[in-house]
Amino acid sequence: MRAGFAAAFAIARKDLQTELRTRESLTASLSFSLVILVLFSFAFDLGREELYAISGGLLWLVYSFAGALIVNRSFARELPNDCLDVLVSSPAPGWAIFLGKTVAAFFLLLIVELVSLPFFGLFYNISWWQSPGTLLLVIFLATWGIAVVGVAFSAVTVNIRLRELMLPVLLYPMLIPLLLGAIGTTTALFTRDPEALKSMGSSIQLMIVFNLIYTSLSLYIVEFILIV
Amino acid sequence: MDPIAVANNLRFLFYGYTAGFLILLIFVLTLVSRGRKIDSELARLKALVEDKERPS
Amino acid sequence: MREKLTYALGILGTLVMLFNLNTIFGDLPDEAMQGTIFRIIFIHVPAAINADIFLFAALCASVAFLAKKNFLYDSISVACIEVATMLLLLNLVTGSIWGRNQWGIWWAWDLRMTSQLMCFLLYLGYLLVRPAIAEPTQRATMSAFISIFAFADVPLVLMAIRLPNVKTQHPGPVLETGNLAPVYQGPFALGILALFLLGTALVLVRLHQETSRREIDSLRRELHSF
Amino acid sequence: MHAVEAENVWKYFGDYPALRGASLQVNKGACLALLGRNGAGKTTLLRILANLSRPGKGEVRLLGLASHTPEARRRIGYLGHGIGVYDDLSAVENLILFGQLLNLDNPRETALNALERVGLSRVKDGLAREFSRGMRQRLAVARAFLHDPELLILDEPFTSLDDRAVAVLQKLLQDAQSRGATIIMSTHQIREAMELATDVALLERGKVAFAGPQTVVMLADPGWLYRNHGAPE
Repeated sequence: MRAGFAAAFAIARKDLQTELRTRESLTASLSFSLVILVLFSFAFDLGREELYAISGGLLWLVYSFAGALIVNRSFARELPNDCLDVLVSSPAPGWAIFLGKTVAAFFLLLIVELVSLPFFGLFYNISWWQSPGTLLLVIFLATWGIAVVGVAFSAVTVNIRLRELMLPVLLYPMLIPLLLGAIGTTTALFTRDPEALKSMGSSIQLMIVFNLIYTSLSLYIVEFILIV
Repeated sequence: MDPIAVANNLRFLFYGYTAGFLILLIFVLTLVSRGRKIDSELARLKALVEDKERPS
Repeated sequence: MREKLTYALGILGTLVMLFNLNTIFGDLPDEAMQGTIFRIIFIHVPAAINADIFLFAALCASVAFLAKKNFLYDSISVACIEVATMLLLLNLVTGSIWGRNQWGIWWAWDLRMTSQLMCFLLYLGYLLVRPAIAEPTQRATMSAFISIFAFADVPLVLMAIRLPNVKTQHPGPVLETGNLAPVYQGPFALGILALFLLGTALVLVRLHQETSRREIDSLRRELHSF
Repeated sequence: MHAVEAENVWKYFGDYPALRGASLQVNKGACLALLGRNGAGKTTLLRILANLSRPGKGEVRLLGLASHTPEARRRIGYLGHGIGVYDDLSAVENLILFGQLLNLDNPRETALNALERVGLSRVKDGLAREFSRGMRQRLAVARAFLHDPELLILDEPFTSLDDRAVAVLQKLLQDAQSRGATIIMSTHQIREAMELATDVALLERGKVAFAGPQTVVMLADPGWLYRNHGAPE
């Protein structure tokens, strides 16, 4: 168990290190999310009220697009030189490999999100900093969910044709419950609507349940898909 | 209920059942055509393998 | 034997369906509120119920495949999911037509419709990804994984769309609450049975095709090896 | 106790059996050359031994342990077709990472020692991406031998190596043999394999057609094995 966590930590550090060195998916994801933010501002011509009403949806649409780009690289990064074979044949258990990669994807996505958040506020004139603690909690929960399901599907799709297209096809429908929860809470936090703020608890509960189910399910099943 | 609504209802009922059975029918037809394709492919490959295993 | 069973199930299903249609259109009284259009529920609801039955069967088969690595389970899983996805589409389309008549709109983002659409999309993803995986063992393993993930998502979708800001228009459930008048119960049950028999026949057909396809895969390998 | 015991191993790709009841015993300290034509199942068998693939039927024990246990995997070294090092990590970072995965006590020191052994100390901080082909291969060899494994599983180790890497690999294999490690390597280049091998096994159509100690006859006439134990062409 302890050896597993050590291996997971080593893999997470390796993923972050190589990604920060090459910035392959990080720059792509970051610039993509900024482009979408700009595009949306052209697409919708909205008043202040309406903008606040869709703000949560807007933000999480951008984040989930960025997330797909990040997790797509997660297992694909192991393809050159057959590095995945070496990871799998090492004593590190499957769940440790998965956990390490998920933690790395989580932090990478978090970087993209935290950088693009001020731009979101700037472009759309939305005051997002009113309850930073709760917002951060929501971002943490939803980002973990995207990372877990995304990395799991990254492992599933790593060897298939049209990987870049197949991953979103699987990922987005699967993320709907999580995104619905995240959008609801985020909108409530931006609009400060007392009704919505009161009902935020059930959304957060839903996200926690989602994360618990998929984290445990993935950790348990991943051994079966890594070693076919 | 007024007669227009009744006629309307009947029309949509017809649409509903037609659409339902059409979906079933299309599914069955694609299944059949796919089955044919698979069968012919199987026969072709079996012949190829037999050809290969025959000592030449 | 298998072929006979398939035909028997198919014919039996069709007969039950025809008998049932005769009752539905011939003998049943109109429902007080909706008029004649209510008759759509005899195909709309059975489709949904049967879809859920087949999806559950696919889940069990997927778990069994991961545990036992027997390709029969993989074939059962894909056959069931394909039939279930077709039934979900049938359910969505008939529901949409009913909604156009009763609500005046084709689509409302309400609880049951949304959840059903998500369910449909999830399994559509499964069916799209499957052919993209070339190696049969890998294909079967990944498919089992996706099927388990998708099934776990369904209760969550149900929870998600019950969040306070989602409204509902769909009629309440008729089965659990006993709101279905006794005259309608017989045809309703027969509707479920008919689609179940037909669906099982289609699953059997699909199962046979999947076996042939595996044979094709192995013949191809045979040709390329040695 | 054998170093490797594979009992009636079957592996299916779909319905197609790539391995059809392959059984193999390798004594401790032996160096087995696994021969066979392309498609006979060499890579499949080695991948099962390295726990990269699960057998459909049958049982595999390595060093007396079930092959999928971390204890067994900690004691094997695997070198497959790919070199298995990260292009964007430096040589020493690569080896430290694998040392951590192997749960070594002192990954850094072990990594530096391993680089010394393959002659890469001077470029230890260079990224693997910037290495020449031969240097990358030596790094891969260092990775496989990092923890002085008791069992080495090498899939076609000599095929794409340059002269210097071959020399390094042969030196390391001899060292491993002298400290009592067991080696299994697949190859279809018989001459090369015979130099190091003590034992020979021949895979034909997913079955072990012959297994036994290497003899003078085989050394003198590499085609002998195929003619006498292989399936007809």
